[in-house]
Amino acid sequence: MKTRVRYFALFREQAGCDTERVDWSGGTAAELFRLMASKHPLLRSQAAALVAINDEMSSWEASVNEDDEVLFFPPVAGG
Amino acid sequence: MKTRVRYFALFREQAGCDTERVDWSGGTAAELFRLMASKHPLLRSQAAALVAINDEMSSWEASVNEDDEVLFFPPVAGG
Amino acid sequence: MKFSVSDRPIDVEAAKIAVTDCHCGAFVSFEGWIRDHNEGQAVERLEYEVYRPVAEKEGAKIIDEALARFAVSHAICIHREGLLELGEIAVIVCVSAAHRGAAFDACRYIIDQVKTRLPIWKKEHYVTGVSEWVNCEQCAAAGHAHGDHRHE
Amino acid sequence: MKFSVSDRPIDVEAAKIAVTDCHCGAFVSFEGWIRDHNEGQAVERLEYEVYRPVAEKEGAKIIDEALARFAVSHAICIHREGLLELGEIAVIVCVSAAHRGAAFDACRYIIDQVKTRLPIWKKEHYVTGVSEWVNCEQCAAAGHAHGDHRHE
Repeated sequence: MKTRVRYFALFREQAGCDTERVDWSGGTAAELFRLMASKHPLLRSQAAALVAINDEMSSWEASVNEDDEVLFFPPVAGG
Repeated sequence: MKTRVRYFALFREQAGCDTERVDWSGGTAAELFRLMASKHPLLRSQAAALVAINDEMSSWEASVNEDDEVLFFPPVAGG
Repeated sequence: MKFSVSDRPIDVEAAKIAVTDCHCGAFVSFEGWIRDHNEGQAVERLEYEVYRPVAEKEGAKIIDEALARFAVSHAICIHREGLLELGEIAVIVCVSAAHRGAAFDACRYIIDQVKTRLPIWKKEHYVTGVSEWVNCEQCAAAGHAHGDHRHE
Repeated sequence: MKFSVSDRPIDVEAAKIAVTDCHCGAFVSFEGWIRDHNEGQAVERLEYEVYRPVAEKEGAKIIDEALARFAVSHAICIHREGLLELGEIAVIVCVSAAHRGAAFDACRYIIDQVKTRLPIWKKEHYVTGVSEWVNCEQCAAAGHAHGDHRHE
């Protein structure tokens, strides 16, 4: 199953890219993050990191569907 | 004992004057207010009314001393 | 001057500048505006009577209390007196702090205290031509009509 | 627009006008200022990265939540993006209401939510030449170093 992954801020620096396409067996957003972290040794999960799917905030337990775009947000720090 | 009394806002309208001198036997600020209310039929005590003596906020139980100036503040409504 | 009374329109920018500080990350301000109605009556204008000698002294105390109780850097409050039109600013409170929690708490503390402790009274002039002294917040909140209760 | 992202300096006066209403007696505003230090380090400038598609949608939701939860009339929030110098306004929240309690509560709710829910990140550029992504408030409050804990 094909999924587009996007990284922001610290995660982008840790992954070394801002977007990539991944072909995987599917699963939750959390499982996708762990898969990507295994590919990018610097990419580390963080407390309070957030995830969005197709530009909608999501939970880490949400299932990723075919052709979804998954956005990994490191801990936010607005204001 | 001589005391100068000043009225503000609603109390001034109820007393019909802004300042008066009173010669009385002395007592607390509350007793002085009751005395003045007996002189001015429209002057009525109000919940949350405040009193100051010689430009310092005071309690109604404070004793009034010779030559003190007592200020009667109806309920305040700043802001 | 941390607390002052003004008979001219409040200079909002100047009040803000008075609390500006490069060590501060948070700024909170409150403004009281003259609105067009109160307790169901249409208001035309408003008149503030201020007894300055006590208001200025107590106002400065309130600011000092806020600076002592909360982790804030600067605080200022300006209150109008005299005749005000609809939409005018009756009172402004500006607070700056390292962090926002203390700034919010201090700003709220100051305006709450200013409204209940300072010898300031307002008379509302209604569109009907009638005018009336406005009772304190607590009395209004308790639903009392003017003058129907006694203190002491 | 109740929530917006701006790459130019925030127009404070325009934000205030957006919530001005003759039925409102209370106005509360919060501004986040770029301060000269953070966690003991001297800051030279700050860079905000904003992912607009989600930030704008979630920001508008936060404003709607505040309008639904508190008795306020109007609320607006503007957040900067890009490079900011010391003293600049990073974010502003303006709220107007009939009474001040709701205005304070709504203003605080909005800034609290904006800081924890919107995809906005800041990179601090220190006077030492080093720059670093700033961790979220909760992580900082818990005293964690960057990246030393895991979620999920």
